[in-house]
Amino acid sequence: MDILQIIGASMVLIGSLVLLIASIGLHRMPDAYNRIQVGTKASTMSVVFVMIGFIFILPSWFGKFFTIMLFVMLTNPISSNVLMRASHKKGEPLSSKTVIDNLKEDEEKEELNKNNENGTF
Amino acid sequence: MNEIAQTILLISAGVMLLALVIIFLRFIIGPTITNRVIAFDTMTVGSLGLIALIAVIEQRQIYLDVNIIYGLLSFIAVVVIGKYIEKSL
Amino acid sequence: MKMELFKLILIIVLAVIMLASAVYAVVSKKTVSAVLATGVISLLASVIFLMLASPDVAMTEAAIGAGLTTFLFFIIIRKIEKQDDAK
Amino acid sequence: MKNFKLKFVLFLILAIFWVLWNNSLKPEVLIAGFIIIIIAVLMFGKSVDIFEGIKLNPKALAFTFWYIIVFVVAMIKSNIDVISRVLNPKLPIKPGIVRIETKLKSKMARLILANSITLTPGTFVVDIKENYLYIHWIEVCCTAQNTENQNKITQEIAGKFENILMKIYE
Repeated sequence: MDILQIIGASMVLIGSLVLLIASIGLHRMPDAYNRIQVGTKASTMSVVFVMIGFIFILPSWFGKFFTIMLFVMLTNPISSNVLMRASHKKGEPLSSKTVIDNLKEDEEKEELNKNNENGTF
Repeated sequence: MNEIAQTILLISAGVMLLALVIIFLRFIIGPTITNRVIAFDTMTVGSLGLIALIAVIEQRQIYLDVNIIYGLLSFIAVVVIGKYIEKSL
Repeated sequence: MKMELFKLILIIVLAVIMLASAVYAVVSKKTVSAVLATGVISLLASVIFLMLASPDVAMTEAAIGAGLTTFLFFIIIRKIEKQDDAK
Repeated sequence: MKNFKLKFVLFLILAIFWVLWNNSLKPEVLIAGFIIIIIAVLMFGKSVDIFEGIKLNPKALAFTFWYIIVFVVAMIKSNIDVISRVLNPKLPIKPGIVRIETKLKSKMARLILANSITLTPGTFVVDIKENYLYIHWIEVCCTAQNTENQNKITQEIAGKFENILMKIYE
Protein backbone atom coordinates (compact mmCIF):
# COMPACT_ATOMS: atom_id res chain seq x y z
CA MET A 1 0.00 0.00 0.00
CA ASP A 2 3.04 2.27 0.12
CA ILE A 3 2.96 3.10 -3.57
CA LEU A 4 -0.73 4.15 -3.39
CA GLN A 5 0.07 6.50 -0.52
CA ILE A 6 2.90 8.10 -2.47
CA ILE A 7 0.66 8.57 -5.55
CA GLY A 8 -2.00 10.19 -3.35
CA ALA A 9 0.49 12.48 -1.66
CA SER A 10 1.84 13.65 -5.02
CA MET A 11 -1.71 14.44 -6.17
CA VAL A 12 -2.15 16.56 -3.04
CA LEU A 13 1.09 18.34 -3.93
CA ILE A 14 -0.21 19.02 -7.47
CA GLY A 15 -3.40 20.46 -5.99
CA SER A 16 -1.51 22.82 -3.71
CA LEU A 17 0.69 23.96 -6.61
CA VAL A 18 -2.48 24.75 -8.61
CA LEU A 19 -3.67 26.87 -5.67
CA LEU A 20 -0.32 28.68 -5.67
CA ILE A 21 -0.71 29.42 -9.39
CA ALA A 22 -4.21 30.74 -8.73
CA SER A 23 -2.80 33.11 -6.14
CA ILE A 24 -0.17 34.36 -8.60
CA GLY A 25 -2.89 34.78 -11.23
CA LEU A 26 -4.91 36.95 -8.85
CA HIS A 27 -2.02 39.42 -8.94
CA ARG A 28 -1.20 39.25 -12.65
CA MET A 29 -4.63 39.64 -14.24
CA PRO A 30 -5.60 43.20 -15.20
CA ASP A 31 -9.22 43.49 -14.04
CA ALA A 32 -11.74 41.95 -11.65
CA TYR A 33 -13.51 39.76 -14.23
CA ASN A 34 -10.34 37.93 -15.26
CA ARG A 35 -9.44 37.56 -11.60
CA ILE A 36 -12.77 35.85 -10.90
CA GLN A 37 -12.13 33.49 -13.83
CA VAL A 38 -8.70 32.41 -12.63
CA GLY A 39 -9.65 32.27 -8.96
CA THR A 40 -12.75 30.13 -9.42
CA LYS A 41 -11.32 27.65 -11.91
CA ALA A 42 -8.01 27.09 -10.22
CA SER A 43 -9.37 26.89 -6.67
CA THR A 44 -12.10 24.41 -7.65
CA MET A 45 -9.59 22.25 -9.47
CA SER A 46 -7.19 22.41 -6.54
CA VAL A 47 -9.84 21.09 -4.13
CA VAL A 48 -10.73 18.31 -6.59
CA PHE A 49 -7.11 17.22 -6.89
CA VAL A 50 -6.51 17.34 -3.12
CA MET A 51 -9.62 15.27 -2.36
CA ILE A 52 -8.78 12.63 -4.99
CA GLY A 53 -5.30 12.37 -3.49
CA PHE A 54 -6.77 11.84 -0.01
CA ILE A 55 -9.06 9.11 -1.38
CA PHE A 56 -5.90 7.29 -2.51
CA ILE A 57 -4.31 7.72 0.93
CA LEU A 58 -7.32 6.75 3.08
CA PRO A 59 -9.83 4.73 1.00
CA SER A 60 -12.03 4.02 4.04
CA TRP A 61 -13.05 7.70 4.27
CA PHE A 62 -14.20 7.75 0.64
CA GLY A 63 -17.67 9.17 1.34
CA LYS A 64 -16.62 12.30 3.17
CA PHE A 65 -13.95 13.34 0.70
CA PHE A 66 -16.26 12.68 -2.23
CA THR A 67 -19.05 14.76 -0.67
CA ILE A 68 -16.75 17.73 -0.09
CA MET A 69 -15.53 17.49 -3.71
CA LEU A 70 -19.09 17.39 -5.12
CA PHE A 71 -20.15 20.25 -2.86
CA VAL A 72 -17.33 22.53 -3.95
CA MET A 73 -17.86 21.69 -7.62
CA LEU A 74 -21.56 22.58 -7.33
CA THR A 75 -21.41 25.73 -5.20
CA ASN A 76 -18.23 27.54 -6.20
CA PRO A 77 -19.35 28.45 -9.75
CA ILE A 78 -22.72 29.68 -8.42
CA SER A 79 -21.24 32.05 -5.87
CA SER A 80 -18.74 33.42 -8.37
CA ASN A 81 -21.53 33.92 -10.89
CA VAL A 82 -23.53 35.95 -8.36
CA LEU A 83 -20.45 38.06 -7.65
CA MET A 84 -19.69 38.65 -11.33
CA ARG A 85 -23.25 39.65 -12.25
CA ALA A 86 -23.38 42.02 -9.27
CA SER A 87 -20.11 43.70 -10.16
CA HIS A 88 -21.17 44.08 -13.80
CA LYS A 89 -24.43 45.68 -12.70
CA LYS A 90 -22.57 48.00 -10.35
CA GLY A 91 -20.26 49.08 -13.19
CA GLU A 92 -16.90 47.61 -12.31
CA PRO A 93 -14.48 48.87 -15.01
CA LEU A 94 -13.31 46.44 -17.70
CA SER A 95 -9.64 46.41 -18.61
CA SER A 96 -8.35 48.25 -21.69
CA LYS A 97 -7.69 44.96 -23.50
CA THR A 98 -11.44 44.19 -23.72
CA VAL A 99 -12.74 43.65 -27.25
CA ILE A 100 -16.53 43.51 -26.96
CA ASP A 101 -19.30 43.86 -24.34
CA ASN A 102 -22.60 42.52 -25.66
CA LEU A 103 -24.37 42.58 -22.29
CA LYS A 104 -23.89 46.32 -21.81
CA GLU A 105 -25.03 47.02 -25.38
CA ASP A 106 -28.19 44.98 -24.89
CA GLU A 107 -28.97 46.62 -21.57
CA GLU A 108 -28.59 50.06 -23.11
CA LYS A 109 -30.86 49.05 -26.01
CA GLU A 110 -33.51 47.84 -23.55
CA GLU A 111 -33.30 51.07 -21.60
CA LEU A 112 -33.69 53.07 -24.81
CA ASN A 113 -36.76 51.06 -25.82
CA LYS A 114 -38.36 51.62 -22.43
CA ASN A 115 -37.74 55.36 -22.64
CA ASN A 116 -39.23 55.50 -26.14
CA GLU A 117 -42.38 53.72 -25.03
CA ASN A 118 -42.76 56.09 -22.12
CA GLY A 119 -42.21 59.05 -24.44
CA THR A 120 -45.06 58.15 -26.79
CA PHE A 121 -47.64 58.08 -24.00
CA MET B 1 1.55 6.38 7.52
CA ASN B 2 4.49 6.09 5.18
CA GLU B 3 7.50 8.34 5.89
CA ILE B 4 7.88 9.67 2.32
CA ALA B 5 4.16 10.30 1.92
CA GLN B 6 4.08 12.23 5.17
CA THR B 7 6.99 14.42 4.07
CA ILE B 8 5.25 15.22 0.77
CA LEU B 9 2.08 16.11 2.69
CA LEU B 10 4.01 18.50 4.93
CA ILE B 11 5.59 20.16 1.88
CA SER B 12 2.19 20.63 0.25
CA ALA B 13 0.87 22.16 3.48
CA GLY B 14 3.71 24.68 3.26
CA VAL B 15 2.82 25.49 -0.37
CA MET B 16 -0.83 26.02 0.61
CA LEU B 17 0.23 28.35 3.41
CA LEU B 18 2.35 30.37 0.96
CA ALA B 19 -0.62 30.59 -1.41
CA LEU B 20 -2.85 31.83 1.44
CA VAL B 21 -0.32 34.57 2.24
CA ILE B 22 -0.17 35.71 -1.41
CA ILE B 23 -3.98 35.77 -1.67
CA PHE B 24 -4.11 37.81 1.54
CA LEU B 25 -1.85 40.42 -0.10
CA ARG B 26 -4.47 40.78 -2.84
CA PHE B 27 -7.06 41.23 -0.07
CA ILE B 28 -5.04 44.12 1.39
CA ILE B 29 -4.26 45.97 -1.86
CA GLY B 30 -7.46 45.18 -3.79
CA PRO B 31 -8.65 48.54 -5.12
CA THR B 32 -12.39 47.82 -5.15
CA ILE B 33 -14.76 45.76 -3.03
CA THR B 34 -15.13 43.10 -5.74
CA ASN B 35 -11.42 42.31 -5.62
CA ARG B 36 -11.58 41.86 -1.85
CA VAL B 37 -14.54 39.52 -2.09
CA ILE B 38 -12.72 37.43 -4.71
CA ALA B 39 -9.73 37.15 -2.40
CA PHE B 40 -12.02 36.14 0.48
CA ASP B 41 -13.70 33.44 -1.61
CA THR B 42 -10.44 31.97 -2.90
CA MET B 43 -8.97 32.01 0.61
CA THR B 44 -11.96 30.05 1.94
CA VAL B 45 -11.64 27.35 -0.70
CA GLY B 46 -7.90 27.15 -0.09
CA SER B 47 -8.37 26.68 3.63
CA LEU B 48 -10.85 23.85 2.92
CA GLY B 49 -7.87 21.92 1.53
CA LEU B 50 -5.72 22.88 4.52
CA ILE B 51 -8.32 21.67 7.05
CA ALA B 52 -8.70 18.34 5.24
CA LEU B 53 -4.92 17.98 5.25
CA ILE B 54 -4.77 18.52 9.03
CA ALA B 55 -7.51 15.91 9.44
CA VAL B 56 -5.53 13.36 7.42
CA ILE B 57 -2.26 14.03 9.26
CA GLU B 58 -3.89 13.74 12.68
CA GLN B 59 -6.05 10.76 11.59
CA ARG B 60 -9.30 12.13 13.05
CA GLN B 61 -12.46 11.94 10.99
CA ILE B 62 -14.45 14.50 13.00
CA TYR B 63 -12.31 17.37 11.63
CA LEU B 64 -13.93 16.93 8.23
CA ASP B 65 -17.31 17.99 9.66
CA VAL B 66 -15.85 21.44 10.26
CA ASN B 67 -15.03 21.49 6.56
CA ILE B 68 -18.57 21.08 5.24
CA ILE B 69 -20.02 23.64 7.70
CA TYR B 70 -17.30 26.04 6.66
CA GLY B 71 -17.96 25.60 2.95
CA LEU B 72 -21.72 25.95 3.37
CA LEU B 73 -21.58 29.14 5.44
CA SER B 74 -18.96 30.86 3.31
CA PHE B 75 -21.05 30.08 0.21
CA ILE B 76 -24.06 31.76 1.80
CA ALA B 77 -21.89 34.69 2.92
CA VAL B 78 -20.55 35.28 -0.60
CA VAL B 79 -24.07 35.13 -2.05
CA VAL B 80 -25.28 37.69 0.51
CA ILE B 81 -22.34 39.99 -0.27
CA GLY B 82 -23.14 39.68 -3.98
CA LYS B 83 -26.75 40.63 -3.32
CA TYR B 84 -25.51 43.60 -1.28
CA ILE B 85 -23.27 44.83 -4.13
CA GLU B 86 -26.17 44.43 -6.55
CA LYS B 87 -28.37 46.50 -4.16
CA SER B 88 -31.17 43.89 -4.22
CA LEU B 89 -30.93 42.54 -0.66
CA MET C 1 9.63 16.05 16.22
CA LYS C 2 9.00 17.08 12.60
CA MET C 3 5.28 17.31 13.33
CA GLU C 4 5.77 19.61 16.31
CA LEU C 5 7.93 22.00 14.30
CA PHE C 6 5.41 21.99 11.44
CA LYS C 7 2.53 22.78 13.77
CA LEU C 8 4.49 25.62 15.38
CA ILE C 9 5.32 27.20 12.01
CA LEU C 10 1.73 26.85 10.80
CA ILE C 11 0.28 28.48 13.91
CA ILE C 12 2.81 31.34 13.82
CA VAL C 13 2.14 32.16 10.14
CA LEU C 14 -1.63 32.02 10.60
CA ALA C 15 -1.41 34.24 13.69
CA VAL C 16 0.66 36.81 11.79
CA ILE C 17 -1.95 36.92 9.01
CA MET C 18 -4.66 37.32 11.67
CA LEU C 19 -2.83 40.24 13.24
CA ALA C 20 -2.36 41.95 9.88
CA SER C 21 -6.03 41.48 9.10
CA ALA C 22 -7.04 42.95 12.46
CA VAL C 23 -4.84 46.01 11.93
CA TYR C 24 -6.34 46.42 8.48
CA ALA C 25 -9.86 46.24 9.92
CA VAL C 26 -9.02 49.08 12.29
CA VAL C 27 -7.30 51.44 9.85
CA SER C 28 -9.41 50.90 6.71
CA LYS C 29 -11.71 53.75 5.67
CA LYS C 30 -14.58 51.65 4.27
CA THR C 31 -16.99 49.80 6.55
CA VAL C 32 -17.47 46.94 4.11
CA SER C 33 -13.75 46.17 3.94
CA ALA C 34 -13.54 46.14 7.72
CA VAL C 35 -16.39 43.61 7.93
CA LEU C 36 -14.68 41.37 5.37
CA ALA C 37 -11.42 41.57 7.32
CA THR C 38 -13.30 40.41 10.42
CA GLY C 39 -14.52 37.44 8.42
CA VAL C 40 -10.93 36.57 7.50
CA ILE C 41 -9.92 36.72 11.18
CA SER C 42 -12.52 34.18 12.26
CA LEU C 43 -11.68 31.98 9.25
CA LEU C 44 -8.08 31.65 10.39
CA ALA C 45 -9.09 31.43 14.05
CA SER C 46 -11.12 28.33 13.29
CA VAL C 47 -8.10 26.72 11.58
CA ILE C 48 -5.98 27.49 14.66
CA PHE C 49 -8.60 25.98 16.99
CA LEU C 50 -8.50 22.89 14.81
CA MET C 51 -4.71 22.69 15.16
CA LEU C 52 -5.14 22.82 18.96
CA ALA C 53 -7.36 19.69 18.75
CA SER C 54 -10.77 21.17 19.56
CA PRO C 55 -13.10 20.56 16.59
CA ASP C 56 -16.26 21.65 18.42
CA VAL C 57 -14.93 25.14 19.13
CA ALA C 58 -13.70 25.36 15.55
CA MET C 59 -17.15 24.43 14.27
CA THR C 60 -18.80 27.11 16.40
CA GLU C 61 -16.25 29.70 15.36
CA ALA C 62 -16.79 28.87 11.68
CA ALA C 63 -20.56 29.06 12.01
CA ILE C 64 -20.78 32.22 14.09
CA GLY C 65 -17.71 34.16 12.99
CA ALA C 66 -17.39 33.50 9.31
CA GLY C 67 -21.04 32.94 8.48
CA LEU C 68 -23.54 34.63 10.77
CA THR C 69 -21.82 37.88 11.73
CA THR C 70 -20.69 38.55 8.16
CA PHE C 71 -24.10 38.38 6.63
CA LEU C 72 -25.88 39.98 9.58
CA PHE C 73 -23.54 42.95 9.19
CA PHE C 74 -24.26 43.16 5.48
CA ILE C 75 -28.03 43.00 5.91
CA ILE C 76 -27.90 45.75 8.52
CA ILE C 77 -25.60 48.00 6.43
CA ARG C 78 -28.05 47.64 3.53
CA LYS C 79 -30.99 48.58 5.80
CA ILE C 80 -29.17 51.69 7.02
CA GLU C 81 -28.39 52.71 3.44
CA LYS C 82 -32.06 52.29 2.51
CA GLN C 83 -33.09 54.59 5.37
CA ASP C 84 -30.54 57.18 4.24
CA ASP C 85 -31.88 56.98 0.68
CA ALA C 86 -35.44 57.51 1.86
CA LYS C 87 -34.55 60.76 3.61
CA MET D 1 -50.00 12.33 -5.28
CA LYS D 2 -48.96 15.13 -7.60
CA ASN D 3 -45.58 15.00 -9.34
CA PHE D 4 -44.56 11.87 -7.49
CA LYS D 5 -41.65 11.24 -9.86
CA LEU D 6 -39.94 14.55 -9.09
CA LYS D 7 -40.29 13.99 -5.33
CA PHE D 8 -38.75 10.56 -5.80
CA VAL D 9 -35.77 12.14 -7.57
CA LEU D 10 -35.34 14.59 -4.68
CA PHE D 11 -35.56 11.71 -2.19
CA LEU D 12 -32.93 9.76 -4.12
CA ILE D 13 -30.47 12.66 -4.23
CA LEU D 14 -30.87 13.41 -0.51
CA ALA D 15 -30.46 9.72 0.38
CA ILE D 16 -27.28 9.39 -1.67
CA PHE D 17 -25.82 12.46 0.04
CA TRP D 18 -26.80 11.15 3.51
CA VAL D 19 -25.15 7.78 2.96
CA LEU D 20 -22.01 9.32 1.46
CA TRP D 21 -21.62 11.90 4.19
CA ASN D 22 -22.12 9.42 7.05
CA ASN D 23 -19.74 7.02 5.31
CA SER D 24 -21.42 3.94 6.82
CA LEU D 25 -24.23 1.47 6.08
CA LYS D 26 -25.26 0.66 9.67
CA PRO D 27 -29.03 0.08 10.07
CA GLU D 28 -29.55 2.75 12.74
CA VAL D 29 -27.92 5.42 10.57
CA LEU D 30 -30.02 4.42 7.57
CA ILE D 31 -33.34 4.38 9.50
CA ALA D 32 -32.75 7.77 11.16
CA GLY D 33 -31.70 9.30 7.86
CA PHE D 34 -34.67 8.02 5.92
CA ILE D 35 -37.14 9.35 8.50
CA ILE D 36 -35.53 12.81 8.33
CA ILE D 37 -35.41 12.73 4.52
CA ILE D 38 -39.11 11.77 4.24
CA ILE D 39 -40.07 14.67 6.53
CA ALA D 40 -37.91 17.03 4.49
CA VAL D 41 -39.41 15.88 1.19
CA LEU D 42 -42.95 16.30 2.55
CA MET D 43 -42.16 19.79 3.84
CA PHE D 44 -40.27 21.15 0.84
CA GLY D 45 -41.87 19.07 -1.92
CA LYS D 46 -43.79 22.03 -3.32
CA SER D 47 -40.77 23.73 -4.88
CA VAL D 48 -39.52 20.59 -6.58
CA ASP D 49 -40.19 21.78 -10.14
CA ILE D 50 -36.51 22.42 -10.92
CA PHE D 51 -36.25 18.73 -11.85
CA GLU D 52 -38.96 19.06 -14.48
CA GLY D 53 -38.38 17.07 -17.68
CA ILE D 54 -35.91 14.60 -16.21
CA LYS D 55 -36.02 11.06 -17.58
CA LEU D 56 -35.51 7.93 -15.48
CA ASN D 57 -34.49 5.28 -17.99
CA PRO D 58 -31.26 3.38 -18.77
CA LYS D 59 -30.48 5.51 -21.82
CA ALA D 60 -30.51 8.73 -19.79
CA LEU D 61 -28.29 7.07 -17.19
CA ALA D 62 -25.76 6.07 -19.83
CA PHE D 63 -25.73 9.58 -21.24
CA THR D 64 -25.18 10.94 -17.71
CA PHE D 65 -22.02 8.86 -17.41
CA TRP D 66 -20.87 10.02 -20.85
CA TYR D 67 -21.55 13.62 -19.77
CA ILE D 68 -19.38 13.19 -16.69
CA ILE D 69 -16.50 11.88 -18.79
CA VAL D 70 -16.74 14.78 -21.29
CA PHE D 71 -16.98 17.25 -18.41
CA VAL D 72 -13.92 15.94 -16.55
CA VAL D 73 -11.81 16.03 -19.73
CA ALA D 74 -12.91 19.61 -20.40
CA MET D 75 -12.15 20.59 -16.80
CA ILE D 76 -8.59 19.28 -16.87
CA LYS D 77 -8.04 21.00 -20.23
CA SER D 78 -9.37 24.21 -18.70
CA ASN D 79 -6.87 24.06 -15.90
CA ILE D 80 -3.90 23.51 -18.19
CA ASP D 81 -5.16 26.48 -20.20
CA VAL D 82 -5.37 28.71 -17.10
CA ILE D 83 -1.91 27.67 -15.88
CA SER D 84 -0.29 28.34 -19.24
CA ARG D 85 -1.94 31.75 -19.45
CA VAL D 86 -0.91 32.81 -15.95
CA LEU D 87 2.69 31.64 -16.24
CA ASN D 88 3.21 33.12 -19.73
CA PRO D 89 5.16 36.39 -19.29
CA LYS D 90 3.29 38.11 -22.15
CA LEU D 91 -0.16 37.40 -20.58
CA PRO D 92 -2.02 36.46 -23.80
CA ILE D 93 -5.59 37.51 -23.03
CA LYS D 94 -8.23 39.23 -25.21
CA PRO D 95 -11.34 39.32 -22.98
CA GLY D 96 -14.86 40.25 -23.92
CA ILE D 97 -18.52 39.48 -23.14
CA VAL D 98 -20.38 37.60 -25.91
CA ARG D 99 -23.97 36.42 -26.28
CA ILE D 100 -25.04 32.84 -27.07
CA GLU D 101 -28.48 31.27 -27.44
CA THR D 102 -29.60 28.06 -25.74
CA LYS D 103 -32.34 25.62 -26.73
CA LEU D 104 -32.78 24.09 -23.26
CA LYS D 105 -36.02 24.76 -21.37
CA SER D 106 -35.74 22.89 -18.05
CA LYS D 107 -34.34 24.82 -15.08
CA MET D 108 -32.04 22.05 -13.87
CA ALA D 109 -30.58 21.54 -17.35
CA ARG D 110 -29.82 25.24 -17.58
CA LEU D 111 -28.16 25.18 -14.16
CA ILE D 112 -25.95 22.25 -15.18
CA LEU D 113 -25.13 23.90 -18.51
CA ALA D 114 -24.15 27.17 -16.83
CA ASN D 115 -22.02 25.39 -14.22
CA SER D 116 -20.25 23.37 -16.90
CA ILE D 117 -19.56 26.45 -19.01
CA THR D 118 -18.10 28.14 -15.95
CA LEU D 119 -15.68 25.30 -15.30
CA THR D 120 -14.48 24.81 -18.91
CA PRO D 121 -11.65 26.63 -20.72
CA GLY D 122 -11.76 30.39 -20.67
CA THR D 123 -15.52 30.93 -20.41
CA PHE D 124 -17.64 32.24 -17.55
CA VAL D 125 -21.41 32.90 -17.38
CA VAL D 126 -22.22 36.48 -16.40
CA ASP D 127 -25.99 36.64 -16.79
CA ILE D 128 -28.98 34.74 -18.15
CA LYS D 129 -31.88 36.56 -19.81
CA GLU D 130 -34.69 34.46 -21.33
CA ASN D 131 -32.97 32.33 -23.98
CA TYR D 132 -29.65 34.15 -24.01
CA LEU D 133 -26.55 33.45 -21.96
CA TYR D 134 -23.98 36.23 -21.63
CA ILE D 135 -20.49 34.83 -21.36
CA HIS D 136 -17.22 36.44 -20.36
CA TRP D 137 -14.66 34.90 -22.70
CA ILE D 138 -10.95 35.26 -22.08
CA GLU D 139 -9.95 34.84 -25.75
CA VAL D 140 -12.61 36.22 -28.10
CA CYS D 141 -12.15 34.77 -31.60
CA CYS D 142 -14.46 36.96 -33.71
CA THR D 143 -16.41 40.13 -32.98
CA ALA D 144 -18.76 40.47 -35.97
CA GLN D 145 -22.43 40.79 -35.03
CA ASN D 146 -24.18 38.71 -37.73
CA THR D 147 -26.19 35.54 -37.04
CA GLU D 148 -23.79 33.11 -38.66
CA ASN D 149 -20.97 34.19 -36.43
CA GLN D 150 -23.14 33.91 -33.34
CA ASN D 151 -24.06 30.33 -34.22
CA LYS D 152 -20.38 29.54 -34.58
CA ILE D 153 -19.62 30.97 -31.12
CA THR D 154 -22.54 29.01 -29.63
CA GLN D 155 -21.28 25.77 -31.17
CA GLU D 156 -17.78 26.36 -29.90
CA ILE D 157 -18.71 27.18 -26.30
CA ALA D 158 -21.81 25.14 -25.50
CA GLY D 159 -22.29 22.68 -28.37
CA LYS D 160 -21.00 19.46 -26.89
CA PHE D 161 -22.69 19.90 -23.51
CA GLU D 162 -26.00 21.01 -24.95
CA ASN D 163 -26.31 18.00 -27.26
CA ILE D 164 -25.90 15.55 -24.39
CA LEU D 165 -28.16 17.49 -22.00
CA MET D 166 -30.92 17.53 -24.65
CA LYS D 167 -30.91 13.74 -24.58
CA ILE D 168 -31.14 13.55 -20.78
CA TYR D 169 -33.75 16.23 -20.13
CA GLU D 170 -35.93 16.89 -23.19
